[in-house]
Amino acid sequence: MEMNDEARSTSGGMTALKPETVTAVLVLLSAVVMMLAMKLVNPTFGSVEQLAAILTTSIFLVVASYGQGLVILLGGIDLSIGVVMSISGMMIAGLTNGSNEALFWALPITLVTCLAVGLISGLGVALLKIPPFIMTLAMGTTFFGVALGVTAGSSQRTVAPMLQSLMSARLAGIPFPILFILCFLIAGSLLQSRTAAGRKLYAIGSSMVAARIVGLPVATITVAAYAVSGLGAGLAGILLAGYSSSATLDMGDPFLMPTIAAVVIGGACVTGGRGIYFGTFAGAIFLSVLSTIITMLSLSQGWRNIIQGGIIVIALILQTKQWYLFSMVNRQLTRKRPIYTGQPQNSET
Amino acid sequence: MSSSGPILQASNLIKRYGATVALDEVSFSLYPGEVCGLLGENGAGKSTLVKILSGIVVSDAGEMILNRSLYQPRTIVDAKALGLSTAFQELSLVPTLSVAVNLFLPKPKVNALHLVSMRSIEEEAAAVLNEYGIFDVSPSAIVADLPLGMRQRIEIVRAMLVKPRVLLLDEATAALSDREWLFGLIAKFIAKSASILYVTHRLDEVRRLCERCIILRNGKKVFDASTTGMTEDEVFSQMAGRSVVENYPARESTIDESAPPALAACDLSSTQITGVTFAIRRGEILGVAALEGQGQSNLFKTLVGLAPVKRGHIEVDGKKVALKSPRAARSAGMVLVPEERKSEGLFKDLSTSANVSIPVISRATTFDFIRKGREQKLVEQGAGLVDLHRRFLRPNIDALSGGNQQKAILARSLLSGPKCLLLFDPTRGVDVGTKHNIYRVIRGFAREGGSALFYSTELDELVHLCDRCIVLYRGAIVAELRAEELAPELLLSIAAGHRSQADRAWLADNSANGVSV
Amino acid sequence: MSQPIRDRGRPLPSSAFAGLLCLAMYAVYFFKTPSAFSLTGVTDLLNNTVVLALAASGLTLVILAAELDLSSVGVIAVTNVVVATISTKLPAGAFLSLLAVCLLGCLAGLLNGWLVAFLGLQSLACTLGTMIVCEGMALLILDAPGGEVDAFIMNRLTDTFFAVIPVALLIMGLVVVLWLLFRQTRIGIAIYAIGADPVASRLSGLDVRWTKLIVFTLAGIAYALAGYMLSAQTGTGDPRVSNSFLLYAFAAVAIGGTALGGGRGGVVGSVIGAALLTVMQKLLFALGVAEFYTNIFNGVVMVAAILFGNLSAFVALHQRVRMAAR
Amino acid sequence: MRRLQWAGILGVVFTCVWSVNCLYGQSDQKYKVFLDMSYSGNTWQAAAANGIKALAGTPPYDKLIEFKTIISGTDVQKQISDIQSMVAAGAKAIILYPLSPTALNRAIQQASKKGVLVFTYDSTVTEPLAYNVSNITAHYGANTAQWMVNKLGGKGEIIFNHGVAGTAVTKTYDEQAYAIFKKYPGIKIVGDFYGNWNDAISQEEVSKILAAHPNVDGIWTVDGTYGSLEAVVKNRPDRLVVIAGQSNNGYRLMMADPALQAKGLQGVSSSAGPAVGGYSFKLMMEVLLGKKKLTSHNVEYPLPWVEAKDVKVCSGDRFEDGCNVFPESKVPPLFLDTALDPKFLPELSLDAVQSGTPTAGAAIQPLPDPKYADGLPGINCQDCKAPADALEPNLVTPMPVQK
Repeated sequence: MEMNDEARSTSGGMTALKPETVTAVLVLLSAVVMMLAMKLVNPTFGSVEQLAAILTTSIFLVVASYGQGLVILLGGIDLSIGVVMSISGMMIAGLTNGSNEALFWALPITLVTCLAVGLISGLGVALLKIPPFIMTLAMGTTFFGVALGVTAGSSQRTVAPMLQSLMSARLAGIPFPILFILCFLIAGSLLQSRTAAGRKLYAIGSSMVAARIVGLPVATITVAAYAVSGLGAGLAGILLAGYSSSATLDMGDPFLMPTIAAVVIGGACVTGGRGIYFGTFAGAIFLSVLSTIITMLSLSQGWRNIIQGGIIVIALILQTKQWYLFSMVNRQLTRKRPIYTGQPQNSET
Repeated sequence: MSSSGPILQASNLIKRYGATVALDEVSFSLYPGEVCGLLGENGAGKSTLVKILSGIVVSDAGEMILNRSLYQPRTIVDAKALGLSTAFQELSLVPTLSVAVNLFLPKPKVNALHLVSMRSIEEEAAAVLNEYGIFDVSPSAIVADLPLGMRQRIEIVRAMLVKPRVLLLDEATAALSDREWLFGLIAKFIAKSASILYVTHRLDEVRRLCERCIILRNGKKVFDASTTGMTEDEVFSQMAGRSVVENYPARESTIDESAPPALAACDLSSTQITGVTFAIRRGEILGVAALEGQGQSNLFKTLVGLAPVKRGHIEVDGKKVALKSPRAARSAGMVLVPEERKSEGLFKDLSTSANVSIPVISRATTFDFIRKGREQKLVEQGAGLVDLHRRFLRPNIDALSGGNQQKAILARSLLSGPKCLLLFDPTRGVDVGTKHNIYRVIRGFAREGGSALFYSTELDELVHLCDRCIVLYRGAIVAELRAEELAPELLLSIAAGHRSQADRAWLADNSANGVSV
Repeated sequence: MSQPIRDRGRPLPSSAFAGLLCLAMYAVYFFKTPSAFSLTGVTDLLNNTVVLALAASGLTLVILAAELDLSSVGVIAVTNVVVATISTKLPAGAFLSLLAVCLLGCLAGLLNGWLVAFLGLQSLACTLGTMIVCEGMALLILDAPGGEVDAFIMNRLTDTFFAVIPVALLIMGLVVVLWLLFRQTRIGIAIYAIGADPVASRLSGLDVRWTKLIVFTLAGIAYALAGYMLSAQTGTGDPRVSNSFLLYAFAAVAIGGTALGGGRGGVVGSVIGAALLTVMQKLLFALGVAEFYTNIFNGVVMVAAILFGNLSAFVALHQRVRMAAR
Repeated sequence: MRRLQWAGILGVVFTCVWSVNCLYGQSDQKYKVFLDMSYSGNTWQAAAANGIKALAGTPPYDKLIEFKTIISGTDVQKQISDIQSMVAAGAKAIILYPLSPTALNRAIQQASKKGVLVFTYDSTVTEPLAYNVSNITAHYGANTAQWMVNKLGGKGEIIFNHGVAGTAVTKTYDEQAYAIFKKYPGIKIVGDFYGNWNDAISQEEVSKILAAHPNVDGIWTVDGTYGSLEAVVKNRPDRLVVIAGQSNNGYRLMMADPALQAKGLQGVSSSAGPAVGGYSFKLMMEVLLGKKKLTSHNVEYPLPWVEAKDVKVCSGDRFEDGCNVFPESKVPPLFLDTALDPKFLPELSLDAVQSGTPTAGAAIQPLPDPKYADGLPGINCQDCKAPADALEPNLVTPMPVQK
């Protein structure tokens, strides 16, 4: 591992040229490429309206995968996101029940509930040392049971019209959801990469042991991360309810796997410590473009799956190669070699 | 010996990483029965050379000849098969496996059914360990539970086990406190007209073991000859490319007797330590001498709340404190510089500056948002304390050399303004220049009225740096020596349990008269 | 996943606890519904267990090597539909379809292994990809539930062996025995090693990549067998395998005391975990828990099992440290 | 610590034993009847289950049977295991939503051997020992597709919203609908997706397709109809579509809304309704109590068929004198009006199908003789022949294909 420090000094640390950023940009690019390719096949594709539609519908994934990203940054995972989304949707619909006034107390109640679910997961992981996989899975099933007991599984009343109109509103011609995504992206990135708490999160994800020795509030931060994940899922659920103006208990389920995929495609390391929200965002956009494209070429579900899965894998391969090149550029080859860091990246020697 | 040709001959080895030349046309040869030292500051290319020789990386150019045949190892296994084996600095033992299994990896003996019988390999391992003079570890012990030094011994044994013609010892004594054991083995080993390439930072070892030594600087070979008759400074200047005049900083009586001790352990007991009692005054550096596995690591862990206190208590500034966690310890003013830098010290995914500022990052924030400028100031202030060059601050910390990493960790520890530094072997695997640097930092810290608990595997450091020194044996303090009593042989013999507190005076006299023990 | 600072317990206690808990549940279940305490009753129970047990065993290997694998569901779906389509058409369909299925699993595993070990992809993501692809293939082979499974597979494999011992039990026993042998082989040891510390493993001369390739391949085969047993039980093909199955497989592994971080655990625990999860369903039913509470109980029991597992691992650690101390 | 574990185990055992004893209280001579439902979070499933529960609690059944609900989720294996459990628990009759037409056959055989009566609802099994009650045989696909074609005058762009991939229902309906659309060269399917009978997904997908094909004229759905229509209303409010599908209250109200009709909305609400569950249950009970003998094991539940002109808003919370939709204020838009069935299930009220509580004062009314269904091989029978007109509409008269 020893090399000339002079050489090393040029390597991009936490600077603009973070490898994560490059990955994210690359992922976005590949999304664009896919769309261009699609446009060749079918010229009607890729109109402004359609881009708007794609972005609008990607909002749920973009929001929900934020928390997933934070949790994965800690080397954990959150499998309760789908359920939490459903619950929050059900709650906001049930509580507002078509009246705008109700929103003002219904929103906080809903969000707090979702936060609480995440909080419990976090406590289980941080204090009881239960593997995140199991803890969140268990919380998911548990709270699904609770929701089922409360609602008997039947759908909820219409969501407050304000929320509905919000999702279809346009500001200066730009659909509100897109603006929302941008704000969320900026806010999320700032919170994750520019705050002390975020910094500590990275540190803990990077080395739990060192973090404890340095005296970081490991438990607190962990719990917080899961809580935020619950909160994010809750927000996504509210948006989803607003979008589809009603809520069912299974509407969140299709979003769980994509949140994980988005984070990892975005270049995060499932073992923690590495990854930025911009990457997750890119991953989410990538996935929703992909799904649109797959809808466009009308195929049997079998082929749709094969293409979707295949493209995900290809994206990952490209990403890895990019890692490889990038590390060449940064003259960090040795440190990227699996035998020194155990990182899978560019294990070819 | 040189009558017979070289065992290993390397010519014009070149290794580039991107645009960096890590190894630049290095040629050398090893002769049967010799121990050849390989010196150089961190980043001089020692490790790269070791990697090439041991088959981890392939050189970009140049060729090697081992036993008169072309030597092009692609893997570590190749290298071993061809007769060259390596004991690595960053230990290559698998922590969750038993000593026995580790000894025989990658291919432990199998029976007719191609199964590995634990019993038989453990018996075999026991035999091997005895043969190599390791008696105090059971072959079935899990490596992770062993002290670092013991792991290093096993690492070395494993390297020797395959009876190589050439043995690479990379910082073999970094964590080893009883070096005589190794030197004994080396003598036996080279007697069989095999040869050793001995990578180290410790000059005294080179003097003692090596007829010849090679010095690398910035990837180039700058010296290849006998070191006998060279002064340390000459060697250092060869390594550093500048003359390294400084030595251990002079002791100053900065100890504040009036104030209550900054840190005191009262009859402290925890796992592996029993009834430890000591007090560190303000401005005092208290040394800890011990062979590995005498509980020193648990002592340190206990003092920062990483291990639970079983009996007794800890006092800070004369007040009794309960240290439940490192967090509590830190707020009580105690900061640990941990044993295993890589796993316990570094945040490998973070930049150096982030690594330095992390414990105090909240000082550089408004509404928890980090103010780059203020963080930068903090970091530079910290870096200043350990004079870590600012160009190392931007890159990820694991791109730095061991020495600079250690500086960064020191900077981090000092930034949070501790009352008492707990330094666990802070100079391990660090080049000479940085070492002196670290000594100065510690002494400076004491001068400012801080106090330090300092454990080192290098007795010299204890002797020259500490104001007082306690000796741990089997988890208990067996001796406490004042600065003027300190002498390496004495420390060693007490640490090894040969002498008790009783004949301390006698020893002091003898060692004073220079009679070796 | 991230480990606490000195969490290095041996897996045995936690899986042992799972075993005890499992036995307790069995006892209560049989006590509650005596009618189930018959050879057929037990056989049914074990038939329900064996699929999950096989899948979990495969997954365990991967997790031991500190990787993750989501592809199990996909592989099971494919193999299931394949058996349902070919087993009745071929002569000696039972055997040939078994071969075909193993081949499929092997291929899927090789693909995963290659992607992870040689291209260095993150296992979680790329096995998600392969899972989706496999499910797609299943849908191509069979676009709706149907097809039929060879009578031999259907009847023999779900029946008892000479009316004494359920075939499912034999299979699980076989898996356990094979594992106990396998973990003593060099590869077995290597798996634990690379799971615990890939760097050190590479430095001590182990071939991390090949080991991972082997691990994924074996896992693939295990999933394939799981699919085969599923077909035996359902007697038909269904291109959709519920994702809850995947989560249960992971739960079984974790409850069995295998660290999701790798390097610690074993297949025996996972089989026990599978048994526990299966009997838990039955037990909740037997106890007449209202339908939506079953979800809640599921969650709680999982956490409890892990929790006690942790406790015992913790105990084990401290005993060992004490031993090491003297 | 060791002790702690033991404590844990004993704790588990004791709690179990204790709860056993608590639950062993009631064991009188009631029929044990089980409902094995599929995934529980889904509105349709919930409504069906609630209807059945309510009926089970309605006199005289409340006295006659001991009723228990089990959720098998989406896991066939679990459903098999659950059926076995129910048989072991001494079930007299089981009504279930089968997750696979074939996978349960053996479990059902085992049950029948023990004299357990097995009925399915909505989805079917090929096992002749079980009774299928469903309208999968009622040509939904053909009828709705033909209806759309007629409304579109045989030409136009349409979006095809499949249900859940890999299910028998989806396969059957898709076949029929495709067969019809193919007949008319003017009809172009510009986008198709698998909406998983889920309104949120359907809405997302439709709005994406709309963006690419701005002049879509029709949407064919099985479920997720409300979502699909929402997408159109939100993205193209001034030009609506011809649409066929579910019976969500919101959807029916929109269908009947003159303002929307003026913008070109024409809809039919016809998908299988949750009431089929209640119907199947009553039928099963009559068979169980020996009041009826079924001559075939396939019973067809009549296909609901409500067009805009048929929509009639109710005042009360039942479907009386021909009304078939509730005012917006009364129920969620996704509420399935076909959860109620004035003809066969007069016992059920709005509250009953929403919460599963029996309607006060209601008593079970006898059913008329059922209509038996034709066989569809692989769907509700193993080796039978599908009727020749399996792909033809039987409610709508096809318009001529203009060449």
